[in-house]
Amino acid sequence: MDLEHTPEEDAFRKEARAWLAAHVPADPLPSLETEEGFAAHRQWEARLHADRWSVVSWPEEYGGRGVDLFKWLVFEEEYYAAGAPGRVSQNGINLLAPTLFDHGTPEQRARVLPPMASGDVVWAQAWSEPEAGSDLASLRSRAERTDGGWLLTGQKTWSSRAAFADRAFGIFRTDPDAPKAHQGLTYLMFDLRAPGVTVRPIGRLDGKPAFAELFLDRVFVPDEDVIGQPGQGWRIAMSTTGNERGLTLRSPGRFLAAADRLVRLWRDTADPSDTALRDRVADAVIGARAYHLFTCANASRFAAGESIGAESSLNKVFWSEYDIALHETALDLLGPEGEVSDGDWQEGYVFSLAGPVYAGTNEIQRDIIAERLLGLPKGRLAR
Amino acid sequence: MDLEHTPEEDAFRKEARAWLAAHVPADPLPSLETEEGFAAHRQWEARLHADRWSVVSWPEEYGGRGVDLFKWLVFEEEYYAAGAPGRVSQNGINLLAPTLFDHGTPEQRARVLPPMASGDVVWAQAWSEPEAGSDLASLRSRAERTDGGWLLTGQKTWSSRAAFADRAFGIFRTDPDAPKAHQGLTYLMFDLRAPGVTVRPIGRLDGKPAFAELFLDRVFVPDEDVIGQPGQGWRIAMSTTGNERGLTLRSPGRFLAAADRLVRLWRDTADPSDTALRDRVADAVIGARAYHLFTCANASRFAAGESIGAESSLNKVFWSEYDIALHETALDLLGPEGEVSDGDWQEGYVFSLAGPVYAGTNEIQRDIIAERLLGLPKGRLAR
Amino acid sequence: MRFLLDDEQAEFGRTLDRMLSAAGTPRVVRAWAAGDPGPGRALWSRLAEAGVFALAVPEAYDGLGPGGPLPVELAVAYVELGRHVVPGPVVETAAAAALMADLPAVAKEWLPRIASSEAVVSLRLDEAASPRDPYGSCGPYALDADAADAVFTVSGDELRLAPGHGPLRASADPARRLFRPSPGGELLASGPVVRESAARAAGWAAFLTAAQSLGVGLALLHRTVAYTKQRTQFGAPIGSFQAVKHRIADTLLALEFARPLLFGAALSMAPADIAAAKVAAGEAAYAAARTALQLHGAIGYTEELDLSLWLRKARPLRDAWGTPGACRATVLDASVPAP
Amino acid sequence: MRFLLDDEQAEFGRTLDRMLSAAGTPRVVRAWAAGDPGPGRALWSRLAEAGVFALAVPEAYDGLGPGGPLPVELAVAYVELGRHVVPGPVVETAAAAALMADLPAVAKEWLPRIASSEAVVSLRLDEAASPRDPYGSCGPYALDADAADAVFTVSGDELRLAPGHGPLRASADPARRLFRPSPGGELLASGPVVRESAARAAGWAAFLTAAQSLGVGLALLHRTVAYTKQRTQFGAPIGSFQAVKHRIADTLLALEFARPLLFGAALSMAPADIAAAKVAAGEAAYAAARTALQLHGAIGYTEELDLSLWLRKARPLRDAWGTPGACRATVLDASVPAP
Repeated sequence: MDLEHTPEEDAFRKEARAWLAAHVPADPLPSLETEEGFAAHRQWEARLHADRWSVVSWPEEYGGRGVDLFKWLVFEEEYYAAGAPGRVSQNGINLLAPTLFDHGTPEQRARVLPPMASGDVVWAQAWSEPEAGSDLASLRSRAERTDGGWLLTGQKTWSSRAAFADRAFGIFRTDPDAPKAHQGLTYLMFDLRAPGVTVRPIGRLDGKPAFAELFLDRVFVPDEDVIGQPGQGWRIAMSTTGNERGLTLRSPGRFLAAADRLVRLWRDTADPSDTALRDRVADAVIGARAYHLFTCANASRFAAGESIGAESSLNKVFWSEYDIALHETALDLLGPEGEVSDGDWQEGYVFSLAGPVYAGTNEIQRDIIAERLLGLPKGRLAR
Repeated sequence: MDLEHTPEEDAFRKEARAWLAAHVPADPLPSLETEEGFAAHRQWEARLHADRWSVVSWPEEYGGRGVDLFKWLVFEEEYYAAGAPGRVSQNGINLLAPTLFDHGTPEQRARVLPPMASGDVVWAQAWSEPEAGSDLASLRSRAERTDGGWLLTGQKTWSSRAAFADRAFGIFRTDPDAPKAHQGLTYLMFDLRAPGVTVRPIGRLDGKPAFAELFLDRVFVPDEDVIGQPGQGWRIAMSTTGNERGLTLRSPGRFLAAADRLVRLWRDTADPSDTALRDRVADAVIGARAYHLFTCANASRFAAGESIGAESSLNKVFWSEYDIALHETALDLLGPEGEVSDGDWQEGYVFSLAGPVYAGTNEIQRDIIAERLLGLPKGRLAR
Repeated sequence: MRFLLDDEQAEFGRTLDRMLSAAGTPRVVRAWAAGDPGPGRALWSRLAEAGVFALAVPEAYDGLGPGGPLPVELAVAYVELGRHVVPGPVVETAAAAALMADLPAVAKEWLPRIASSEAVVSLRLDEAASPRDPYGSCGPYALDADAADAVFTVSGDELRLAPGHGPLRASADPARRLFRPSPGGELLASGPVVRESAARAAGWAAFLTAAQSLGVGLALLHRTVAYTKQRTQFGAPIGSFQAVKHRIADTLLALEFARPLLFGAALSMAPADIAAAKVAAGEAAYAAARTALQLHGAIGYTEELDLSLWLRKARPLRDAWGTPGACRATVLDASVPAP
Repeated sequence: MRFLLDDEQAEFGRTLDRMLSAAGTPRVVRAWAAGDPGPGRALWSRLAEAGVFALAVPEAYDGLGPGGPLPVELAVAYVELGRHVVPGPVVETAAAAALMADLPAVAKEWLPRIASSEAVVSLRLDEAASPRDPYGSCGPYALDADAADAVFTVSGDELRLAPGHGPLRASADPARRLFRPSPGGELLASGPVVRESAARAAGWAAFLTAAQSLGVGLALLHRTVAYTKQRTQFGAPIGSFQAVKHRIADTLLALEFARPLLFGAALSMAPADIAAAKVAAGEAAYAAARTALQLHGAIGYTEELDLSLWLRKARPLRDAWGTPGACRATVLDASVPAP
């Protein structure tokens, strides 16, 4: 049992650190949830990509460096410690790309991944529908067979990044007669600028258009943009939620850096004898370390050939609640400035508030933890 | 709107305070959950009764002073502020007596209440059964008709005070063929020393026999000890849970005094700049005040002729969780002595731990709050 | 003892509730947040007609209070202002009125105009109270200074009329428009009486903010109850899931135990009682916001839904005119049990 | 990086688990609590045969550690000691062993006997660490002094063998028998090396107590899961109610995020890492006890059920050899981010 890095990992860390020190913008970019900020973040993706830092864990042929999970963790630590910008391409990189690696064709990977890596094509997710939030199996938007492809009709919502993104991916009902709700769904990609697509940006709590509603009226999707077999959409979507993605959706580096920033804020602003605040700052430090080490253990299990399943629900509940607590502490440290909305902590706070809702509400994650990890009986009567 | 006391109330307070100052034992009595302590507390009840302080809210004919809820609240404030002993007769006074006032006959009241008031007869409750904890309607212990009365057979458990008490009350199944589980139950009183009764004391977490198992084998109960009509036991038991009893089960005076003791402990032992502990002590003060004022509001509603129902569930959840938090704070203030088991705080802590379980678990109370106070739908699928 | 609103007080609350429901405050709030105070000022006039601001003004200056402000009625009113997220410096205007009670020259000029809502005013305190700020209420900003007819500032023992203000600093709640008052300005009063008056004003501000918080929390709770009754997932209303029920039950619990603290504070206006009410109402309303957000899911996270008007207000009110930490300290300062 | 137990370490834990399951520790604990250490001492001998105490002793003194104690293996073992509530001064004996590593004369006399469990020893530190006690671990009592073959005390820079002890002070966990060591006694060592050794021993004690806590918490969780699967109320196993599920899920979550902190501390043995593990494991185990008590209902509240043996241990362990407050302070002391 060890936490040692190999000489290669240390060299990789050094290289990443040097590159980031030389390239991370001195001033923070504008919020990526604004048009101006989105463009600036897209440029940053191109800059990362030019030196092969945008998707380090991908194979080299798609723009990556083919590094393993441990080096990815190292990169993430350095990336966030350097105060580098948020990743506008994260929906594509974290959600679509793993699906393509597992279920896509070589042609799809060759066509889709390089422009994703360079930021030329930014992807939005299109999972939810107005009547299907947590209950994803009740999706209604449909894809109907047409010559050489499919026609999408329906409505998607809470599509993150869709206000300014280029393309989107999601699952659609292709067989309305399938015996069960989660059958007859198909995973596909479509163009947000295609005829028949109407994008209506939605302002989140702070007014920034972090997501959008998509109205789809017979939007043509060629067969080449279907991932896996038609009718297998549910299985494909689920198969990548419990694997590495559960681990990589929020990197520990992100929280280690945030906890460091919080400690700095505490030293700069707080009365060190105020133990009530001190304890909360300490809990943020402890939580970041716990999350980092928990991830190291799971990465070690992957490296040893094991897989994780429902454990990713532990991960999700932990980071989402941790993130809110950390930001609440920061706002309390800021005092009267905590209310002012134009700082990094405030933007991070608003962002964190969504954590317990998306990617499966924490209520559902706790059901999964209890039922699948501990074998408690499936719910029957609530009382 | 006011919180003023009348001159009569002030005079009553003064009288109670003077009496308590003169009579409260200088040294704490031994724990009432021991045989020695039980006897000492019974003597204390007799002392209270001798000067008509044991049941101030009862009519004079039964040993009380006929005071209203406001004066009862005043008495409780003075009682606990004076550091007077816990009430060994509380099961009888708080649970059985209200039932007798509402549903008993004049004969029963005349026979049962005076020796209850004097501590000559100490009552235990006998509600739960091994298979029926929260789900009281599933009781199995039965009472069978016999000449001039009933024969009790079955098993009761978690019978508080039963290790040393004289008599007990509970509900028993008299009609096993009743169409619904909560029908066919009868409320009755029985003698813990009667033939056929076996009392097996059970040690609670700290080993003290705070409750007992009762094994009942054809225990004779005369008709005169049935309260209300046979078959009406469930309705009678429930009718007194939502009324004043919800308010009087834990008097605010008790928590006001406990919070004062906690503040004193904090001033004596803590570093006043330790804001983490200070905040918890402050929350105990705030909570005691909130509980006191909440009770004043409800007492005012009673006085104005209103009744409260499911609101008593708010009360139950609040005081039970408050009591634990207060004692946890005290133990933390005590430092290494917090672990030592022979102090008042430690006894109070163990006692408090049972709060969220008995008198309807807090899980059930929260269901009641959500369904009856806010109209949320009765539980169906847990997911 | 009758620790209940009397019929007149209860009816006053219901009247305001009806009036504000009919007024459609969300539209007014959105205009206010966008820098158009017109609809808000019109609403203030109607509140003034209902007597809301006059409650904070003594009879001698065209108000309703025989001596000073009327705390119970003000609490009733401010719960409703919170329930309907009425925009503007509602707390600051009433606190300024309380500040002026012992400053006759200032009172004569301003109190009648405050009572009628002819004057909407804001307030900033600096070292307001002696020996220390008991609620942690001193801060750099004056709320809604751009829409106010006057901004009063207290620094040390000087009361001044601010000569202007700095640029807008956006709050997490866009309907709370923050400005730093410009330094200096006309000296309206000075001396120990200003310091004492400012300490009293800070108490009123904390108290009324607690009332506003309670109203915000109650509105969040009731919107969440309504939503979870009708929103269906997995074939059942989400309000039938026990996890949802229990979270809502805890939200109600915290609000219902904050309420008596508020009215208890109204009866004594003692700093420790105000501080207790401020902590409890502020934390309960913020918890209600977290619950509302979680149980509405993504739709709760949008500014489009009117829910956001309450959601965004809960946290700033938790800290405005009294932080939880400072208030807890004040609770204990007063709590010296007999030895 | 391979932040996983290797096969041998994992098998060591499983072996202890099997051995202790077969040993029926509840009976042993009850005897210990009643003042009969016989069955406990017999169990200690079997643990010594399995190598548990030798892990804390360097090879030079008949132990297993090449240099000093073996932290990963000790963590594995002490999780199992906690899981099976093994009674006695398990932490104190290992911490005393760590204390002696740099005190050759003492080591030579005691370490071989500790490794073999011929000597069961207790320990009390007073001003153990310099400049301050980083875990809040100094206290007046020596655990299980009556059953121990020796009680070591450190005061300032003096290590002594206590000449006796005061009367039993009952703990909330009767299996934790507390005694004040008598003052004075044979001086075994003195000087700065004692102070340094004591600080190191305090770290080991905090670390091993964290491991024990984690084991206690895991046992409480698994007993609660088993109970809620079979206990039926309202016609369904109570483990099917969502409120029960979520509380259990939160319990698992806290324990599973304390576990990597424990093994992370094993790899560094840095005070801040130990402190982090101590807070997390202690709080998680105490929360597991609260959950277990609530979900077992009244039956959980009895001393008759073996569950009580774990329930009563969780809170004392949360504070023993490291209070949450002191440990949080130590976490921050080490956390000085680069400017």
